[in-house]
Amino acid sequence: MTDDPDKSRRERRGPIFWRRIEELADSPDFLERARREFPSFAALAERSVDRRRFLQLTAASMALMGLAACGAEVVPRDRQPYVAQPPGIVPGRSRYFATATALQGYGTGVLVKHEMGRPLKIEGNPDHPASLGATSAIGQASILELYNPFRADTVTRDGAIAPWSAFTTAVIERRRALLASRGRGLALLTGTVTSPTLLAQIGELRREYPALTWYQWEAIDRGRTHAGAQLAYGRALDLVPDFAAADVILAVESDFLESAPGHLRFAREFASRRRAAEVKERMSRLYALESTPTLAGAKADHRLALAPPAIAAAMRRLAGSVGAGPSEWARAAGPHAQTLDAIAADLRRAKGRALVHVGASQEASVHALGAAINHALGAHGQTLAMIDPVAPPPQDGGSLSDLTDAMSRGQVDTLIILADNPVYGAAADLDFTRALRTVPLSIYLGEYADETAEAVHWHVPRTHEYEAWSDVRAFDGTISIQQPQMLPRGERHSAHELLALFSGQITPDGRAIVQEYWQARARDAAVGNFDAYWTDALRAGIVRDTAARRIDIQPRADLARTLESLDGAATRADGLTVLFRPDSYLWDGRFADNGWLQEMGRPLTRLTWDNAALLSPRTARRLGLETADVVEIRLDGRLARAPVWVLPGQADDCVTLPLGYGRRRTGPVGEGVGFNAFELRTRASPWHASGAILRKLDGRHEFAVIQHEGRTLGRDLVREGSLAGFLKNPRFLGYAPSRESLYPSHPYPGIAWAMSINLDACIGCHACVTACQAENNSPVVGRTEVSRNREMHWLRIDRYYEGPLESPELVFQPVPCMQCENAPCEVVCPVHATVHDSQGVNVMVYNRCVGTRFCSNNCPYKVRHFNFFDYSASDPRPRESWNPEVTVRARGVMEKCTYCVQRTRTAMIIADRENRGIRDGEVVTACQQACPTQAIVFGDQNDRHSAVSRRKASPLDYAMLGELNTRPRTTYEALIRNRNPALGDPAEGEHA
Amino acid sequence: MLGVSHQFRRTEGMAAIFSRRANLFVQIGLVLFVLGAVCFLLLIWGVPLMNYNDQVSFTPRQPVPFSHKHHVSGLGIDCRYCHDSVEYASNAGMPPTETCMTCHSQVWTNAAILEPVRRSLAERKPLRWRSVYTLPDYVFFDHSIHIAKGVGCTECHGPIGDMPLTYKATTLYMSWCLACHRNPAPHLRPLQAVFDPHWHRTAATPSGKELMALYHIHPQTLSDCSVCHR
Amino acid sequence: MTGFYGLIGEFRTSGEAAAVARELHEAGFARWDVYGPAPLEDIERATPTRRGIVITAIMFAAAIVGACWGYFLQYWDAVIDFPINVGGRPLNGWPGFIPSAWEICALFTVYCGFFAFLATCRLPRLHQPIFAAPNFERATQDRFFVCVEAADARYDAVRLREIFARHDAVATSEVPA
Amino acid sequence: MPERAAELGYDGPVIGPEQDFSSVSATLSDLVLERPTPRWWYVGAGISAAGLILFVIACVWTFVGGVGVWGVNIPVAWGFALANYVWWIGIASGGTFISSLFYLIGSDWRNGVNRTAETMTLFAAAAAGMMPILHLGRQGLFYWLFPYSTVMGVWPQFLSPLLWDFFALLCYILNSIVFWYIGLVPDCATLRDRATKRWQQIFYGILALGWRGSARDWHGYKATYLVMAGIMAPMVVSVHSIVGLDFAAGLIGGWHSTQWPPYFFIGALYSGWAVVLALMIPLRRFYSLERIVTERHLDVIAKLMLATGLMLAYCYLLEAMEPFYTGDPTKVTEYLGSVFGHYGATFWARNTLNIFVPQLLWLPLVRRNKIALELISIGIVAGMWIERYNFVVSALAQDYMPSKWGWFGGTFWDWAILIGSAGMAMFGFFAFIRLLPVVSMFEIREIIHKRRGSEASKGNRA
Repeated sequence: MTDDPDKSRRERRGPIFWRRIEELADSPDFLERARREFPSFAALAERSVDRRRFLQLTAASMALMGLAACGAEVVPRDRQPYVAQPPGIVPGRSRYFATATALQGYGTGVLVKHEMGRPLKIEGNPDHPASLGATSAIGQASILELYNPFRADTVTRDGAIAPWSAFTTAVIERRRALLASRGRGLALLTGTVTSPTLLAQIGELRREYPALTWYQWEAIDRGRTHAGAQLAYGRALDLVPDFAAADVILAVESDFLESAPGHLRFAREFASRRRAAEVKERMSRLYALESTPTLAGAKADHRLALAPPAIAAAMRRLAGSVGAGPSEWARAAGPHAQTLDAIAADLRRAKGRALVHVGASQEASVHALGAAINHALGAHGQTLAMIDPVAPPPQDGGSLSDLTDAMSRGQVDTLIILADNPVYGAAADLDFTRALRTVPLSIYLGEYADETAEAVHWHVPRTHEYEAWSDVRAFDGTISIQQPQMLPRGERHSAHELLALFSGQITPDGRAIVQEYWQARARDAAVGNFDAYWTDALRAGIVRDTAARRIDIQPRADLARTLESLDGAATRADGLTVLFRPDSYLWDGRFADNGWLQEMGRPLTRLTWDNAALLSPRTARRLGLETADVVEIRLDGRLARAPVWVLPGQADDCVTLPLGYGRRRTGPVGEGVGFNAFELRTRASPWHASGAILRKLDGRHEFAVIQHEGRTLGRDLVREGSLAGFLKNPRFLGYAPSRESLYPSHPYPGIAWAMSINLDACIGCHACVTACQAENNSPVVGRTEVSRNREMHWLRIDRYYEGPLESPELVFQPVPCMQCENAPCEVVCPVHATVHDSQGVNVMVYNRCVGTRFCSNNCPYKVRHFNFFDYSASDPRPRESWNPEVTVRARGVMEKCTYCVQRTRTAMIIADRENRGIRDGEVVTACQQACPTQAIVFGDQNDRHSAVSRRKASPLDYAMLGELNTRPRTTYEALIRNRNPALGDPAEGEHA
Repeated sequence: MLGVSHQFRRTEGMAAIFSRRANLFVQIGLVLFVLGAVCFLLLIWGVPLMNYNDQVSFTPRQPVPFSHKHHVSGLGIDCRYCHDSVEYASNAGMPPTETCMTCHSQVWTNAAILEPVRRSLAERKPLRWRSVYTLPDYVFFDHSIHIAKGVGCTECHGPIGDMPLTYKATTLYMSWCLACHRNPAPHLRPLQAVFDPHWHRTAATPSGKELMALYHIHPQTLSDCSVCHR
Repeated sequence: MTGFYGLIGEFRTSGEAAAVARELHEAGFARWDVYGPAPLEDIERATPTRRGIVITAIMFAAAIVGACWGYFLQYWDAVIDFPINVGGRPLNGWPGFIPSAWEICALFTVYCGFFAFLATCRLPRLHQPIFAAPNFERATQDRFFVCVEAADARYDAVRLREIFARHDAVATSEVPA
Repeated sequence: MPERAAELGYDGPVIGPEQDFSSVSATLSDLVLERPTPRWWYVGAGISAAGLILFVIACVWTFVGGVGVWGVNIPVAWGFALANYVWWIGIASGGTFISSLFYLIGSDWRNGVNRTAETMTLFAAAAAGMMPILHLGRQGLFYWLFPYSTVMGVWPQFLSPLLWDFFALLCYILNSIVFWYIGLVPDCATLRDRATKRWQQIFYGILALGWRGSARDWHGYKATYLVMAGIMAPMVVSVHSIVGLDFAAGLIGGWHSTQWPPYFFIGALYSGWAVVLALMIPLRRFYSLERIVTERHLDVIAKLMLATGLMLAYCYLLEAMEPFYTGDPTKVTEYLGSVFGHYGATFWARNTLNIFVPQLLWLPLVRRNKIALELISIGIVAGMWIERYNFVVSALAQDYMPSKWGWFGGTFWDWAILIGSAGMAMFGFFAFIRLLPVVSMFEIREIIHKRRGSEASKGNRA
C-alpha cells in the first residue's frame, strides 16, 4: 500500500532490517543502518572526510572485498576453556534435550539440539504422540523466536522500565488488599490452559481468593469443536481420529494436516495410507469440502469449493444419504448433488473404515452433522476415539466479552493477563481496550512489548517456552514436562512464577513450582522413586501413561431431531462472505516477529511478508478485480484496506482474510506487515461473516511472492496418474532414465548419497523448508529482497495448479538441489567452486566462489541462491544462534542444498573412526527429519537394502527433467490420485 | 582546411630531440621493465609463501608461559590428559583450569608464574589463551578422525613435545593440507605412536602403504572439497 | 675512422630512390638503406632483406609453442595436479581445452611478432645517427633518402655523390657520426 | 579544395586525387599538432567525462554495496552487465575485424577507417573488460581465474566457458593494444618530425621508438603486420564465438543452441560497422577530412552494413525457427515469451532498429544522406544492445521451471554502468582524436602511391 501511516513511526523507532538501499538513503537514520550494512562506507559519511581519508576507506573497501572471503578469514581468537568443565559437554559434539512446545494450549514434543550448551535446532520427539519425530514450520522456527533480540526483557510500568522488585512490591501490596477482600475484583485471563501445574496453581489461587474470576480466551479457539460435541453428545469432547485406519476420509475444511492439535501425527497416519507404491490398493481416498483451500483440500482426490452455507447443506445431504439424518435431506435439491451422492456412496461402502473430519472453523452444527455421519458410518472405535477435553473449559468466568462487561461495570480492579495479546486479537465489537484501561491494576505477561503491553499498567516479559519450566498436554492428553533450554535473558518470567507471586511466594522459582506439583502427583500415584520418574519424564519428553482414557459414548438419542432443528446459519444474500482464518505460520499474530515464518512462502498463495484478501478467479472477475488491486472491505460498518490475491480453489463469493498481520507493536520484523483482519472480526462471527462489500481503491500493492507462475504449462515436472491406472500397469509412467552420453560415466564405488521424494506424501506444510533454514544458516532477506526474487531457501515447495483455475487440483513438489551426477552448474564454474565429491554430491565451496552466478543460470531446477547483499551479517539474530557446523555465507557467494553435508560428513567421520560402513538411516537430512509424512527419504543408493534404494526401485520413481541427462540423485515418486470411478477426473471440470 | 601548413622548414637534422644518452635511458628503462615484470611475478607467487604470510613459528604471548617440553617430554604427561576430547570429537579440547590445578594444587603452589591459573580458579573466570592454530571459519577440521587414522600430533603441531613455548609449526595453507590428503602414506604411523612426540620411523614400522590399507584410507576421496568445507 | 656516419642523398620520388638502391645493390654495397614515409613496392623490390621471413618464422614458432603451452597448462592443472570430478566430465576434457589454447597461441604469436619486429629494427632506439642528416624529418613525410654508411667496405664518397646526382638527388650531404 | 569536391562521388576514388604525401602528412598531423582544440571537442569530451565520472561512481557503489544494487536476481542472475559485455565486445570485435580482414584482402578503402576502427576497438574492449569483473559477487577475487595457485593448490576450471572467455578477452585486449600500437609507430614518427613544441617532440618521439622509415624496417614491419592481421581476424571470430559459447554451452532452453557463435559474430560485425560509421561521419565533418575519408568510404561501409544486417536477419529467422523445429516446449515458451511476453517490447525494438529500418539503406538516397546514415547507425548500435539484453534476460526469466520464473528490471545503477561505460569509451576516443592522427597516414600514402602508380602505368599505355 502506498501511504502507510505507520511507516514513519517505524522508521523512527529503531533499526528496520532488510530494507532496500534506496529506502535507506531517504530515511533520517541512514547512518545507523549504513554502519551496519557497509561499515566502511558509513564511516565515510559520518566524519567530515578529507580526500586522504576517502582514499583510505575506498582502498580498505576494495581490500576487504578481496580478503573477506567467507566470514572472517584467519583471525586469531582467544580460547577460553572452562574453569570447571560441566559433565557431558564435549566441544564439537551436540546433545539433545527433550521438551515440548504448545500452541492453543496443546503440546507437541520436541528435542532441542545443543552445541556447547547453546540450543541450536529443534527436532521432533519420536516418543511424543503428537510429534512422532516430526515438527511443523512453526516448531522449527521456535528456535529463532528464542533468540529474537526484540522480545521484551524488562518489566515496564506504564510504558517505563521498572525493576522487577518494584513489580513484586506492587503485587505484595495488592495481595494484602485482595486477601482482605477474599479476591473480590481479581480477574485472571488466560489462553487455553492444559498445563496441570498451572491448573493446580489456579486452583490454589481460587482457594486463596474465592472471588477470583477466571476468564479464558484464545484469538483462534477450538470452541466450535467442543460446541459441536456438546450438540452431538451432550458434553464437550476432544476427538482423536486415526487416519491410518481410514479408507475413505471426508475433510470438511479440515485442519488435520496443518494446525489441528496432533496434526503432525495425523499427517503421518494419513501419509502411511497414501504412498501408492507401498500401499497399492490399500491407498485411502480423501474428499474435501471447503470454502478456502487447505492443505487437506490440496491433497484431496476430489474437492468441492463451497461457501459455508453450501457446506452445511452438503453435510446435511451426506447425513441424509448415509442414514445419519432424515432421508429427505438426501433428496434435497442443490448443487453438486451427483458428486455428494458419489461421496456418500463411497463412505457407505467403507463403513467402519470411513472418517469425517471437520475443521475448527466450521459451525457447531456442521461438527454435529460430522459426528452423526461418523456414528452412522461406524467410525467410533474404528477410526475415531473420544476423550475428555484436554483443556478443561473454565468453570466460572467465561469469555473475553464477559470480562469486558465486568471491566466496564467496574467489577475488576486487578486483572492478570496470561493470554496472548488480547488487545490485538479481541473481537472488533468488544472495545476490550477501553474497558481494560478502566481497570485500576492490570498486569500482562507477554513475550513482546506488544499492543496489550501498551494498554496495561504492568508488563512483565514472559519467558519463551525454551526458557522456563512448565508442562503441557498433547491432543491425546499425554503430558510433557517443558524444561528450559537456557536461562532467560533479562527479567523474563513464566506464568507459573507470576501466579506464585500472587500466592505469596516472593521469589518464585519455576522449576520448584513444577517439580512440587509433580512430586505431589507422584505421591498420589505412588510411583515410588520420584527422581527416576522425573528424570525419565524429562529424558523421554513425556510423562508415561498420561494419555487420556478413551470414552465410550453414544450420541444423544435426540441427535437427529436436534440436527433437523438446525437450519443453516443465517446468511445475507448481499455481498461476500468473509472467512477469517489463522495464517499458516503467524497463527493469530503471535509469531509475527519471526523472520523465518514471515519469509516462508504460504503453501497455497506463495506469499511472504503479507496477507491478502483471497478471492476466487470467478468472483474477482465479477468484481473487476485482479491480483495486487487494493480494496476497501466494508463489513457491518467496519472498514479495512487490503490487497487482493486471486486464489484458484477458493469458493466463489467468499473472501478469506488471513489473521495475524497488521501488527502495530511487536518486534521490528513484524510491525506493519500486512493488514489487520481482526479489525473486522466480531464476537458473533469469528470465522465467517456475510455481507461484506469490496470497493476497489486506487493503487496497486507490491507483493513479495516466492512463486509467480502457478502452472506446469504442460511440462513433465510433476508426473502423475490414477490409482486404477497404476494398479493396472505399475510402469505406466514409462520413465527410463537416459544413460547415453558422449563421455563415460563417472564411477561412484563407495557411498552414493541419494534422495527420494514422494509426491503423494508431501502435504506442502513447509516444515522441511524451515528445518533447512534452521539447519543450514539460511538468512532472512526481507520483503524487498523477496520481491526481487532473491529469497534464500535452499529447499522450496512448488505449488502447481492443474485443471481449470476455477476448480483446480493442487500439487506440491519439494525441490531441493537435485545433486545431478552430470551437474550442469559445475561445468560452467570457472574456479572449481562447485564440484563433485566421491559420494556423488554436488558440493558448493563458498570460500572458493567468486560469484559469477553462471551456475545458477545453468541450473535447470533453479535451486541455487546468491548472496546479493550480506544477508547473514544484516540478519538480526545473534551470532551464537547460527549453526556452527555450517559456514555462514558472506556477500557475493552462491549457495545451495548440500544434502546436509555437515551431517553426512560427521556421520562418515564417526563411522570411519570405527572402521565401519554407514548404516542406513544413520544420516538424516534436516528436511527429512522434520517431515511429518516421511515424504523425504535419504541414504546410500549403492546399498541395495537402504530405504532410499527401495524407494527408488518403485515403478513410480522418476527424475525431474531427466531428459536433460543431468542424472539427478534426487528423484521423485510420481503422484497417484485415488479417484472415485463414479466421479471421473475432476481436472476435466466439475459440472453440477 | 584551416591551419594546415604545407611549408617545410629545412632543418639540420633532429638530433636535438634525443641525445645519444636517450638510448641508454631507453635501454635502462627496458631492463627495469623486464626486471619489474619478473619481480612482480616473484612477488605474487612468493609473498604468499613467505614466512611473513604463513606465520610459521608464530609464538603468541600466553597468560601462562606453558611449556609442552616440560610437561610432555619432561614429565611424560600424555597429550590426552589435557586435550581429552581429541580422540572422539572434532575439537581436541583445551584443559579447564581444574585440570591444571589437579597437579598445581600440589606442586608449585606458590609459583608466581601460575598466579593467573590460581586466580582463574578463585574467580571462576576462564584463562584466555591466545590461539596458535587458527583456521578460517569455512574450514571444518576434525581431530578425532586424524587420530583414528594414525596421523600423529606432530604431523601438524611440529615438535610440540620439545617446545618450551608453543609456536605455530606449519603453514596451515590449503596446499599444505592437500599435500597430505593427496598422499597420506608418508604421514601415517602405527596407532600406538600417534601421541608420541618423539616417534620416528624405524625398519620395523609398517610402510605407509600397509598402514593405509590397515586404516581403510582411500586418498582419492580425501581431496573432496566437502571433506573440509561445509 | 672517417668521422662520418655516411653519405645521404635526398630524393623526391620513390622511383628515384629505388633506382639508386638497385644500383647500389648491383655495385655490391652492403651497408646502405633507403628511408621513406611508407612501405612502397618499388623500394621494397630494390632493397634485398630476409627480415620478413625471419619474423614470420619466429611468429610461426611462437604460435606452436603458445598452443602447446596453452594446452599443457590446462592438461597439467586439470589432469595431473588437481584432478577432480566436475559435472561428470572426463578430466582431460580436450574439446574444452582448445579455446583457451588457441587464445594463448594467438597471444604468443602477436607478442613474439611484435618483439621480433622491434628486435630486427633494433628498436626502441630514440637517438639514431641518421636523424642528424639535414632535412631527414621529411623521410617520414614525403621525401626519400638513400644513405650509405661510411663503414661500408666500398664506401667512396665521390662515386656515391655521382650516383645520387645521376638520379636527380635534391641534396647530398654527409651525415655526422 | 572544397571546390574540387564535385569530383569525389559515392562511386569515386577513396582519396582525393589532389592529395599527395605532403598534403596528407600535413593535414593529418596538423590536426593534432597545430590545430587549437575546437569547441565541439570540449562539449563532446565534457559529456563523455561526465559519463566517465558516473561510471566510476557506479563502480565504487557496486564494489561497496555488492551486485545486489543491480536488478539481478534468481532466475535472472545475469542482467545488464552481461548484455553490456556482449555488446561492447561485439563493437570491439567488429572494429578489429574490419581492420584485419580488409587488410588481408587488400581493400584500399580500409586504410581510411582502420585507425578509427582499431581505436574504437580498444576502448570498447576496455569497457567490455570491466563488465565481467564488475558483475562478480566478489570482484576482488577475479584473479582466481588466472592459472595462479600458490597457497591453495587449486586451479581454475578450464572447461568453463567463462574461463575460455577470460582467456579470450585477456588475450584479445592485449593483442589489440599491440595491433593498434604497431600501426601507430610510423605515424608517431611523422608527428615527431613535424612537431615544433618540445613536449610533442618527446611525447611522439618516445611513442615512435626511434622509427626511421628504413626500407628494411618497412619490410619487417609489413611482414609482422600481415601475420598479425592474419591472426587477429580469426581471433576476433573466436573471441566473439566464445562469447556466444558462454550461452550456447549452457543448458538454458533459450541459450542451448549451436547457432549462437555465428549469430553473435555477425551481430558483432554489424555493431562494428555501425559504430565506425557513427564515429566517422561527424569526425570527417568536424575535422574537414572529406578529401581523405571520402563519400566512397561511407557508401561502401553502408552497403556492407546492409549486407551484414541481412545476415543478421537470417540469424533472427533461424532463432525463430529453431524452437518450433525442435518442438521443445521450454524453447517455444521462452521464444514466445521473448516475442510477446514480458520482454516483447525489446524484441520488437531490436527488430525495428536492426532489421527493418536499415532496409532503407537499399536506397542510394538514404545512403548518401549523412544524417540519415548517422541516425541509422546509432539506431543499430542501440538495437544491438537491446538484442543482447533481450537475449540474456528473457531466456533466464522463463526457463525450465515455471515455478521459478521471474522478471528482471534494471535499477539506476544498472543504467549508470551502461551509460557510464559508454562515457568511458567515448572519453577515450575523444582523447585519442586530440592526441593521435585519426587516419593512418602511412597507409594513406600507400594508397596515393598505388594510385599514382596505376595512373602512371595507364598513362604509359596511353
